[in-house]
Order: sequence, then C-alpha cells, then structure tokens
Amino acid sequence: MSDNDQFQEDRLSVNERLAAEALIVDVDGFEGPLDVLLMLSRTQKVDLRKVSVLQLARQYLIFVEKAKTLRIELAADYLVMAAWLAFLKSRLLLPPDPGEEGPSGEELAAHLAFQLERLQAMRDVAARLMGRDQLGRDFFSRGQREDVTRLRRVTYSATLLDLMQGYARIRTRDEFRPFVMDRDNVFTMEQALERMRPLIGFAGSWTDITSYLPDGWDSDPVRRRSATAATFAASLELVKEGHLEIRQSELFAPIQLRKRTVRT
Amino acid sequence: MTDDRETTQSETLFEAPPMAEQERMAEAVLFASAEPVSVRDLEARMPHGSDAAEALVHLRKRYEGRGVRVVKVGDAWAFRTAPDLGYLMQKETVETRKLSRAAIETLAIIAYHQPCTRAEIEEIRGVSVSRGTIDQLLEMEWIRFGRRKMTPGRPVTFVVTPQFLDHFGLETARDLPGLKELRAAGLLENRPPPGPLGLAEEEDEDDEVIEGQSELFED
Amino acid sequence: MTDDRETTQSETLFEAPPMAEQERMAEAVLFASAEPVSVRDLEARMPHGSDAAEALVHLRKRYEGRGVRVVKVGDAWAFRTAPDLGYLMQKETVETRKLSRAAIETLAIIAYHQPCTRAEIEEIRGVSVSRGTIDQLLEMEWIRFGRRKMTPGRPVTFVVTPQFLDHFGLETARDLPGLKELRAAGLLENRPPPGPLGLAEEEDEDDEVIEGQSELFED
Repeated sequence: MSDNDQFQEDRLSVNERLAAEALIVDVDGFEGPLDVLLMLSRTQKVDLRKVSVLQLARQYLIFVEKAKTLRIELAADYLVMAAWLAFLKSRLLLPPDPGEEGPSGEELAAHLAFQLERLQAMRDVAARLMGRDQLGRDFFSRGQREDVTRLRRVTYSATLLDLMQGYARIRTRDEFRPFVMDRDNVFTMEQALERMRPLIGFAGSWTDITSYLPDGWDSDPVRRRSATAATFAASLELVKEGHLEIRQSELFAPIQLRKRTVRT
Repeated sequence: MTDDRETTQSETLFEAPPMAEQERMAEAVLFASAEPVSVRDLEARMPHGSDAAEALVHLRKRYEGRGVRVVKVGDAWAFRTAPDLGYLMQKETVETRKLSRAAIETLAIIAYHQPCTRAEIEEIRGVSVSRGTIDQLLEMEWIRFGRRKMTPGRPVTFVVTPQFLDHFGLETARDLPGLKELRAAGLLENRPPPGPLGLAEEEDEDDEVIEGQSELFED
Repeated sequence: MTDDRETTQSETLFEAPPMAEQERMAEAVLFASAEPVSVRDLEARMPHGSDAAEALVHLRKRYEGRGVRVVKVGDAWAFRTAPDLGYLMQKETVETRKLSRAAIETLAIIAYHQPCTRAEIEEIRGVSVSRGTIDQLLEMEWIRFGRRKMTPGRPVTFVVTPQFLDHFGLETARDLPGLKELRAAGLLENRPPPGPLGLAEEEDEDDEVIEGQSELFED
C-alpha cells in the first residue's frame, strides 16, 4: 500500500502534492467529493473539457489515502467516491471486456467531466450574478413610500327572492292577524297632530303634555303608551314647525308645552 | 475651520461635475432617501465643489407640471406626488354584505306600496324603522324621497329608484309579483298566526327601538 | 377576456386622458411605490381607456440618462436610481444578510435551471442541500415553489421570483448573465449519468432517467 503510494506520489508534480496536502488540511472546507475533484482538476491547468479523468481519479485516491493516514474523519461520501473512482480507474486502464455489461469507462469519465464542468459553470455564473448591481447596494428604490390609502367600501346585496320573501313574511303575518283590532290600541302621530293643532292655540302657559292625551286613552297601559308617544312626537313636530315650545326640567320630570309667542 | 476651507479649496481643483450631472445626483438622492434632504446634507453627499442649491433649482424646474414634484418640506427637499393625482394613490376595496332583514323588509314595503311614508312602513312592519335603515337604502340609491303626502305633518314619502329596478331586473315596480303569485311560487310559508299583538316583532332588536326614540328628536 | 375587452371598448367612450396626462399618472404611481407596479395594476388605477403600457414606454424614454430610471421587472415597472450614482447613497444602504456560498450556488442553480427540484440541485452541487439554505432563499423571497414535476414522486420545484429579478436588476430570467453560452455548451441539460453504475445516481429517482431519455430525442 505504502509502496503504491510512493510510486504514485513520485509521479505527481510538486505543485500537485502541495495542493493535495493543502486540501487535506482543511477537508472540512470542502463541499463534498465533487468539490474536491473540481479543485484537484484545476491543478491540471487545462480546460475542464480536456481534463484527464484518469489522473483526477489518481489524485483523488491519494487525497483520500492521505486523509486516512492523517486520521482525518472523512464523510462516507468521500469513501464512496473513492471506491467509484478506483473502479473507474480500472475500467479506464484495462482494455474493454466485450462481454461486460454497462457503460464503458470512457462514458463514465465523460460524465464526470461534464459534472465538473457544470459545477464550475454554476460557480462562475453565481459569481457574475453576485457581481451585478444590486438593489439596496448599487441602485435604490423610493426611500419614502407614499402609501396607498385604502378606502373600504361596503356594498350591500340582496336578491329579488330576498325581497319577495321579506315582503311575503310581513304580509302573511298580517293576513292571520285581526289587523283592524290592532288599530284600536294605536294612536298615530297623524291623529295626535290632528288633535293638538286646534288645542295649542290656547296653551298660553306651560301645560303638562299628559293633558293632551285623548279621552279614553289613559286607562289601558298599552293605549296610554301609544297615545303618549304619538302626542310627544306630534309636539316635537309642532315645535319644529314653530308653533310650540317644549321643556323638561330634569330627567323623568313632566314634559310641558306652551304656545310659542312670536317675539319681535 | 480655516484648514477645512483650504482643503475644500484644493479639492475643487478636481473640478466639480457639470451642473447636469449634479442635477442627476440630487435627483437620485432625493428619490432614494427616506426623509426630506436638506441642502446641506445633499451637498455633503455630492462631490466637492458641487452646488446643491443650484442643482435643486434645476431639478425643481424639470419636474414642473410632471406627475411628481420637488417640494420644500421645512428646510429640506423631497419628491411628492402632484396633488391633482392624489386620487390615484387611493385604492378602493369593495366588500359585499347581505342586506339586513330590516332593510329588506323596509325595501320590500316601499317597493310594493310606493309612495310610502315612514309611518306606513312602520304600520306594516309593526315595528319602528330605524333611521339607519332608511339612510342605508337612500345611500345605496335604491330608494329616494317621493312627494310629500297631503296629510297632517306632510310626511315625506319614499319610492324606489331606477337603480333599484335595474338591480333586481325589473322594468317597473309593478312587475313585482303579487301575493297570490308568491304563494303559487311556494314563497309564502304558511306560518301559524302570531299572538294578538304581534309579539313576534320583539325579535327586532332593542337597538332599533332605541334608535326609534332618538329618531323622534332628530325629526 | 373578450368580454373585458368589450367593456373597455365601450368605456373608452368616456374619453381617456391625453397620453401626456397618462404618462404623468404612471409617473406618480410608480414614484410613490417602492415595489414594482404591474401594468395591470397601473391600468386599474388609471382612468378607463388609459393605455398604461404606452404611457410607460414614453415615461421610460423621458428618464433615460437621468438620476433615476424606469426599469422593467418581470411584467412590472419601477423607478430605480441609476447604478452609477450608488456611491452617493451610502446612507441608504441596507445591511444585507450575507449569503453562504452554498446559498449563492443554490440560488444560481435555481435561476439557471428553473424549474428545478432539490434532487437536481444536489446532483449539480454533489452534496445534499440543507433545509436552511432553501428556507433562507424562500424567506428572502428570491425563490418560491414552482409547479410539481410530472415525474414519479411529483417532486416540488423551485423558481426565482420577481423580487429576485428586481434585486439583481434583471428584466426577465432570460437576461441572466451567460445564460446563452451555458445553454450552447449544453451545461443546462439534465444529462443522465450513463448506466446503472453512476456514483450518486442510486439516490436519484427514476424520473431523471425518464427525463433524460426524452432529452435524447430532443438532442
């Protein structure tokens, strides 16, 4: 084994040996066997397309052996690659066996050369890419954003069916109800207005609003409530029209009404 | 200080860039910086011998009438969108919501009974109509004010609008199906009659009642 | 689509603003936003009947040689400062996270081979790709998931994003430096390792062989 090593090392140039040693020192710095092979291939100082894969295989095997002797932990990948390259080396060295299946040593070598070339190409373009002018370093976007103000608009939708069902809901409810009876207990604002208009002319001084309730509407609570509300609403309407003044001294105190006197 | 001045003096020997170039520089710096840039800061960034103030004058002139302008903010300068184009910076997001039951019923009543006063709507629905509901329908332009009724108080009436008809694919409000047709179409549920005073209406939320009261004051 | 066009047609009856005005609008919108604005978005903001694409052509011309330029990023447009003035902007420079060599190579491989599976990246680099590397690139929004490959296992693919293009000042991925040369040299082909004896090939799924075969016919 050591003989063999010796033999091979002698055939390497000083540069190659230095390179191989340098590699061993920081094997951790490599990104796997392909990376190592790419580095080794550079020592051949030829176009990657013309790289001698046989020579490369030898270089790599030396590298692995060295690492072993220096007791450097090598990942399994490195050893798998070493085994494969040893196999490739034998294929390249021996005359092809016509009875053997599988690709020839040359095909395998060509593919390895292709992989190395491709990896190198990717590294080159990666460097070119990073060398480009970059946003935020060489050219800049607008520093001060004028943010778009978002206006939220809500649209409501309803279908004809919603509409008809809504209407039907109300009307059917009414159909089953003694509607006329209801009116008996409802005093509308219109009625209240009608009642109050002729009365307010006489309200020279503050009068309690309850005194305007129609007769017969103050005993039943339901009727009283309706009449009070309608009368109150009517009063407000009259205030708005300028015929009436209204006041309430404090919360829940009686509401009082008075005819508005036109001052000049 | 005097030393500084001398240095500057000697450095201006490396001639300042032409004004057109200085203008470009001012343009780029103003564009990229997050805050308005003072003349002093600008000059500090530009090559020695540059006249930032003059560059800004040129720049300002160049952007006159453009979509963006060079404006003075305090004692600093910045690019700002031309005010007449401010509306382009607004983005509307439209959200579609289902109309509330109260609004649908109110709308239905107006459509079937127009012209129709608020009191009439309330009478038919059995509950007070909140101002919000009417406002919403007005705003949607599905209803509008009709003529005032010739009754006490001369209450306003509501009618449906062409937009309403358009939305519901109707030619006129008279095209709305009648009750009989609704029933024939199976759209009427045959519900048992509610209590004598229509207590079912209580389900309309309290807030409507409250609103109803406040409405009295608004009217 | 045709419907869209028709709508636009009919709406152009409300005359579009003159081109000079459209240019101002495009200028304002582009100026205001830090991110590139797509022609579609721009048009959506401009009045009906506007031709954002044409306005942009005019705008780009107007800013030629200025301190800021109109650049195209994918199908979107943005204002960017002229690269030769970068040195004035030191203050604005954002500390960018330093990318590892693995990340840079992975990014380049994705950019030049996209859509590209993880297995392909690993085959090219000869080592496994750490999750962190992909995550970092995804997080920076320089890559995103592309369509799954129609090969056994339907592996996910990665493609570069508009942000990537924007960052490196590329209009499209076709403008990547050296792309043509690489393609001419056959270095972007997914060449299968010969026979079953390849090295790292055991882990490579059958799909690559299938692809490889189809490629043979293309060659």
